[in-house]
Amino acid sequence: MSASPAAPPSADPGPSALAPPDPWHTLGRFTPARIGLGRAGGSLPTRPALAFQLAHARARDAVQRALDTDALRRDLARLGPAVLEARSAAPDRAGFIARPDLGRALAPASAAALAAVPPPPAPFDAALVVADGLSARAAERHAAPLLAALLPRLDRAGWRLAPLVIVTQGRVAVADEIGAALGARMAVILLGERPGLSSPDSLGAYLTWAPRRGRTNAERNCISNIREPDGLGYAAAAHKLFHLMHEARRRGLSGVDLKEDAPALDPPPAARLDGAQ
Amino acid sequence: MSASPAAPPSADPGPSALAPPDPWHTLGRFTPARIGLGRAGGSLPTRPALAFQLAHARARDAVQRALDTDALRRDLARLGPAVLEARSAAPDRAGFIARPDLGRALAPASAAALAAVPPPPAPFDAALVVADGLSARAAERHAAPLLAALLPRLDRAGWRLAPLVIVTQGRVAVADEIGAALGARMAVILLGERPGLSSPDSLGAYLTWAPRRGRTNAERNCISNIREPDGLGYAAAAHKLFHLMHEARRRGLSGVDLKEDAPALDPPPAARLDGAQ
Amino acid sequence: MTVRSGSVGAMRHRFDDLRTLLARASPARSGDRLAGIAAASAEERVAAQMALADLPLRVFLDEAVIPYETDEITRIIVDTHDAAAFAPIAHLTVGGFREWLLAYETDGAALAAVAPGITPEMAAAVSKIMRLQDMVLVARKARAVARFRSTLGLPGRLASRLQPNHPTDDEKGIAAAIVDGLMYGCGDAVIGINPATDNLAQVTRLLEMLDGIIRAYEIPTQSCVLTHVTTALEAMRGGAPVDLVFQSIGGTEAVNRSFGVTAALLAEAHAAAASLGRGSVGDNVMYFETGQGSARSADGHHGVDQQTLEARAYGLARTFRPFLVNSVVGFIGPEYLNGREIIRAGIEDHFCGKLLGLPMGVDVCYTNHADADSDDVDVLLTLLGNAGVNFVMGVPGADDIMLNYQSTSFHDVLYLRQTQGLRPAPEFEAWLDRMRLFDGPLRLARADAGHALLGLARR
Amino acid sequence: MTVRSGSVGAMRHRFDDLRTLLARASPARSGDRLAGIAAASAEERVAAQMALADLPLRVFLDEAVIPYETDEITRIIVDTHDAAAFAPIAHLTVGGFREWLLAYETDGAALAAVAPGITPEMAAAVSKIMRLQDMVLVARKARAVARFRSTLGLPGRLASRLQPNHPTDDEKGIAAAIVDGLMYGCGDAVIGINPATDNLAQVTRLLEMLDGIIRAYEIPTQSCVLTHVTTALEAMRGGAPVDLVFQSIGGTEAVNRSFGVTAALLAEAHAAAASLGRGSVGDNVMYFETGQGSARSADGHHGVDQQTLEARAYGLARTFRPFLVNSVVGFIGPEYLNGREIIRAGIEDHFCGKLLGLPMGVDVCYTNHADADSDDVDVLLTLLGNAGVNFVMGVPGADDIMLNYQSTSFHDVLYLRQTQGLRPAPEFEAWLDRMRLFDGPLRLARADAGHALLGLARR
Ligand code: B12
Ligand code: B12
Repeated sequence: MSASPAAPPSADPGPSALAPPDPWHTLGRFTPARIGLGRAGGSLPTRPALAFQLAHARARDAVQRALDTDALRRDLARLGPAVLEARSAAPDRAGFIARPDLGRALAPASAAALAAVPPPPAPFDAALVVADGLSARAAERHAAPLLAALLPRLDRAGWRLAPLVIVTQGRVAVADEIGAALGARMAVILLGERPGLSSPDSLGAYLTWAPRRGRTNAERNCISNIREPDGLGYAAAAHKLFHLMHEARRRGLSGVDLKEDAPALDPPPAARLDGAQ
Repeated sequence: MSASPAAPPSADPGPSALAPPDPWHTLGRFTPARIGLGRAGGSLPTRPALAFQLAHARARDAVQRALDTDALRRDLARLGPAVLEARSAAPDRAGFIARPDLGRALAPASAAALAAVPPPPAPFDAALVVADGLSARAAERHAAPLLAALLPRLDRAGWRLAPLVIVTQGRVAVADEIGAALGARMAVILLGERPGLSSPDSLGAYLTWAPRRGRTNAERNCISNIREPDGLGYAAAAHKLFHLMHEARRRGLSGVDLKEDAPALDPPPAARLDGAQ
Repeated sequence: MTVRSGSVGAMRHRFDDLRTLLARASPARSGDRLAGIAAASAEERVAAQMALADLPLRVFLDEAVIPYETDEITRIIVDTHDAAAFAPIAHLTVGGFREWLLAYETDGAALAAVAPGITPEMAAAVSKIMRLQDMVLVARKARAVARFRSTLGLPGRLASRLQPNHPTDDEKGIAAAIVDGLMYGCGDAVIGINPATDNLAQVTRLLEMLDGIIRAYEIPTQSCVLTHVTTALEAMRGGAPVDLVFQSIGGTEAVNRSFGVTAALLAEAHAAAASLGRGSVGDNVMYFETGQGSARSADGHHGVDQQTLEARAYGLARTFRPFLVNSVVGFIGPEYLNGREIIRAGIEDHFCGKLLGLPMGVDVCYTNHADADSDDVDVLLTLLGNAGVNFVMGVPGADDIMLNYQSTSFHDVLYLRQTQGLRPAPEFEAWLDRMRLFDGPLRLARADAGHALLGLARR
Repeated sequence: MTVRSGSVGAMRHRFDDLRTLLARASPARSGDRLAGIAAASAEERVAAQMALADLPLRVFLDEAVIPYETDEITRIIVDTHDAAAFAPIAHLTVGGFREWLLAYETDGAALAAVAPGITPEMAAAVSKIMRLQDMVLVARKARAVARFRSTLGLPGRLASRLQPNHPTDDEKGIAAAIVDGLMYGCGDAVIGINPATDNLAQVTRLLEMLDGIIRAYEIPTQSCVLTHVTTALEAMRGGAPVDLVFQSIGGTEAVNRSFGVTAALLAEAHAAAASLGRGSVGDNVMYFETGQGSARSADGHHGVDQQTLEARAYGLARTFRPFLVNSVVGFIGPEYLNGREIIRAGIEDHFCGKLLGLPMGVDVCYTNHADADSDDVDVLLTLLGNAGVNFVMGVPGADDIMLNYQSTSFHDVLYLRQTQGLRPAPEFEAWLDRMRLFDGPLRLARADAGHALLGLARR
């Protein structure tokens, strides 16, 4: 930030003498959280205060961003499966945000297209769905790498998968309608969680056994905060998700009665952030 | 307000025992102001609190209401003068409220129409304008009766008036452009003041000597709160306005250097509200 | 159900039943518009408010917004209603009730005495005809004290939840955030982690970590891992050190079912946690979170407006004598509450909860899809301080890096302390003094690099 | 003028001069959009705020937003700047200045000492990078005491203007409203009538009436008839009992010209009123009203944002040691400030005024063409109470029947007293006690029908 042509532009003028850094600010290496920000009196110093405002301006933009379906389709197709595209009933971004009911339902044209997919001889084990949710960027960045780690495992375990469906303006529950339309025994959706200031592109995975419209969240499971390198890594997420899918199929249920109790991967994903270890 | 079919509907359940009336609430006969409302602790009792909310809902509607130009035109034409219609540059009500600059300028078509009015042999003494301003109802209710009291006096005093102009979506300063377009020595506009909770239809009169775009308020005079019976009566308002117009013409100026020092009418308008006298 | 109507001027408005009357009288709210139950115009809203003001409170005892037969929360509300406590206000209309609440004579003791006689719907109804200032004024008089290892809700005090979340539950990352919060004097309400997963082993590890920190530094506070109640139950069965049991709840049986909970499950968890006897100054062991809109989102609203449903969630909560009830008011998103609606809803929630006798906190927050910003946080936070809120959140830099929303920061808590003279919970205040973290009751001391607490992150 | 730029990430933003930088850094405001000078995006706004934060305060002494040669307010600001008072903050940037203001060590005395060294543009600049909570916190520390017959601005005190307007200046109607206000304990800042006309005879009659009431009941307060300053001058020449001289002012020579005033005219009026020596405890005799947007409305803004211009109006005001400065923040309309912008602007105005050393009040209000309601009034009023505002308005039932807008009512003032423990001006408090109008310092007593004051309306 340049104050005048005399001073060289610098985005970071450093903490001021009036608000010296907190003695523990070095702990910041253990977490992306905004810790050790210092203080002026009891208040936030100017620099982190404005950094926060900037992050907010950007996060609000992130919500509005449209999914680049072409790129995503290419990335996903590269992994092997057939890829279909669908739209929720929400007409546009504003409608998506204001009307969650619409984001959970398929647009009539998309519903018809999915219904027209020829039914398999026996039901699919699972229908996988990728949606923008509240962060298109999350789907663009993390869905393909996650599936790249997951699909081979499912394949090795003999899972029969419905064509992959990309949904725009989609909420979590839209996967249930898709799973039902495709005649799948389980629906799994990967979609953008609402963007945070420091995590604008976090992906969530939700799983429903015996999907159909009207399923409640109590009947789903969730794995959240998937984003490498700052959140859950792809390998760990695929490991947990595979485990959940496997257990759901084995026990014929999902939801509160199914706990995500996958044994930790080695090295545990928790160590990922710990620069000191 | 009916609480249940058992109780007869009544708009006024009366003050409650928890919030007895203030001992001076009878002073309310001297003023339309909300005095003697009582209190619960130090707070407004429920009845006047909700009456206030209702008035607010209605005042907000009043702002939005469109001027009934046909009816107004008829009412004004009945008084004798030729009546023209014009529009400000504001495209609609929302545009009028958000863009005062547009409300002060004539729409190009209206400007052209006024410019086409054949110029008089000598300049008009005054151009009279009626506009909706922020309360169309004020213009509808009070402009014609006020002019009915004013025009005969002007006539008797030999004033030569430009055709009367009705402007929709007009602000005060639009009169200056009109006065200039019509070649009048003075512009007088009667327009709806912003609506208050208890005075949704109050009319203001503003006068500019030597009108032209760019005149400031310091160069104008104002008579406000014209509304019979609760505000300034028509006779008194016409009296003050005539006096101001007369003085402006005599001294060749308007604004802060011209004070509204009309001697009071008999009975003084101030007595109007005082039911006790 | 009884039909009610109200005329204002020439207009006559008809309200088919109590549920509809409440919905139409409710201040504007995007979630109620979404549900198609909001008033169509400002005038209709006021007409409904006028009709509501004239409604006797007794009517609420006779007419349920959701039938007794179909909803367990209705049953709890009806079955636990205390007629004796209700007696002093039994003769009032909703409008008269508002005036009674505002009267100088109605003090904290009077409010506490009638609380068991007030149903959630009565609280919701009266809030609908109150301005923000009315609710602030009354809530300030209503005190709800709760105790576990610290005492919350005393006049002139403000507590905070230290919320050290991490996207992968990394223990060092969480510890770093805990240091930050404690050094800023936060955490007297609870040190509460939202775990990223519901993995039992992981949840247990976090519980042990928090217990270790609280013991090592003798912090007069309590811990919580905000996992699903079923996971907490399993953890307790496994011997994990559970101080408070957390659960999100809503105002209908249906929404709770969508959350995977029932009153019986909550009762089981309550009994299990109480039996651990881990509190030192009290035995309030439940931590509930609520928020307008959840029932609509779960399609479990029965045509009842979201603010009334929120109050019904408190009706459920109070049967468990909770330590913390927290309305996460701007958390879900603009589809239910947007912009200034968040502010009004936060004040309503706090007011209704306090009226029902609950130890209310508010997560003053907003998401990035909402039309809100940190100035709105300042508004609601400041108002809640005046209203005597029990506790607010303390999130590092106000940015929750796992739940993806903005809440109040440790600095925000310090702002409120300083501006309104609000001191921490007494036990925690004494601890802050011992640790030389505060310089007087309202200001931080300058801590040096050798402070004992900094060792916490090195454990 | 110097070009400034700021880069955020990949984006680079360019700000042609100080005026533009201030405008782009200003929080969103409809009047600035109307003027075409607002930031085009939230990101550009933050980039400007970051560039502004790095700007040395000294720059404001070298670069005027409106040239010295063309604007008398610029000349007043420059010519009255106190370099010695400025010294303690001379080394700071705008961002550092913010931190200095927030520091625990910076107390009321420190703020008062630097006030004459702060220019209006510096105050505006620092407000643009502050959140509401920052401004509340700092304003609360900054005290500005002013005196005439009562003392305003002491800590823990709140005064109110009694505003008994009437659409035809009817004296009985005005008297009735004065009774109402006094019985509710309002009027310690001033009993101030906006006259419906500027008729000199009428203005004089009103002045005599107010003087009569104040004398008859020995009320420790002052009167004002808020007519144009030229009319007040004439009235004084005619021997009318003028306590305070009122005038609306703005932040440029051009807008003041549109109001028919100049600094010289104000000086003349100030001298005339001071020479009457009517104050008992002090000699502050001016009452100014201001409000963001007036300069834009008068086409006299020179491309400067409305918040900076507002601060410049305070720069003019402070040369006259006023008794009251009142920002009528929501008064003009939504074309300049709408909805939540009113709230932020009210806090900014109060903060900037206090920073410059002025005895600030705020007319917490809205018009019916704005998107605002009484809840917004409660928000701003409550925040201002926390911020230590000197005075607010007291309008019967909050409804001004002559100016056509909604402000704060007598009840609103009582709410703030009760909630925040704010007492009236000390002289007025003693009078309220004598008149048995208050029951303790914060609550009204039940007055009976025979109360002496009720005779006032029968005079
Ligand atoms: C918003 C939210 C909520 C809201 C949802 C209401 C709504 N209408 O949006 C509320 C406050 C009600 C909520 C409640 C709970 N939530 Co939640 N919630 C979130 C949050 C912050 C954002 C979700 C999001 O962005 N979704 C994406 C959008 C585009 O999709 P959507 O269709 O609009 O949203 C749906 C899902 O979010 C779903 N949902 C929300 N939470 C949960 C939790 C589970 C287990 C499931 C299956 C679904 C689910 O409900 C929404 C409506 O259908 C995430 C954190 C994150 N980083 O994602 C946690 C999160 C998903 N929730 C979590 C939990 C634990 C819960 C609770 C079980 C807590 C409790 N003990 O009661 C409850 C009950 C959930 C349920 N069974 O219904 C955990 C899940 C952990 C896990 N791996 O199982 C998360 C990851 C946060 C955390 N780590 O604590 N939640
Ligand atoms: C809004 C308002 C203002 C605003 C105007 C800014 C704006 N952009 O809107 C502000 C706060 C700046 C203002 C200032 C003053 N006002 Co004024 N104002 C009003 C108010 C409340 C509403 C006006 C309205 O509804 N107009 C209608 C809309 C549709 O028209 P508009 O084009 O949008 O508005 C223009 C006029 O309102 C005009 N205007 C506003 N006030 C005045 C005063 C005078 C004398 C003139 C000629 C024009 C004028 O300015 C606006 C923009 O050009 C009226 C009260 C009322 N009941 O009407 C008092 C009122 C008109 N003002 C009044 C006064 C006295 C003043 C001041 C002279 C006070 C002072 N001592 O400085 C100043 C300076 C006026 C000037 N010369 O510019 C008096 C006029 C009394 C009289 N008969 O002369 C009134 C009636 C209120 C009162 N009784 O005290 N005012």
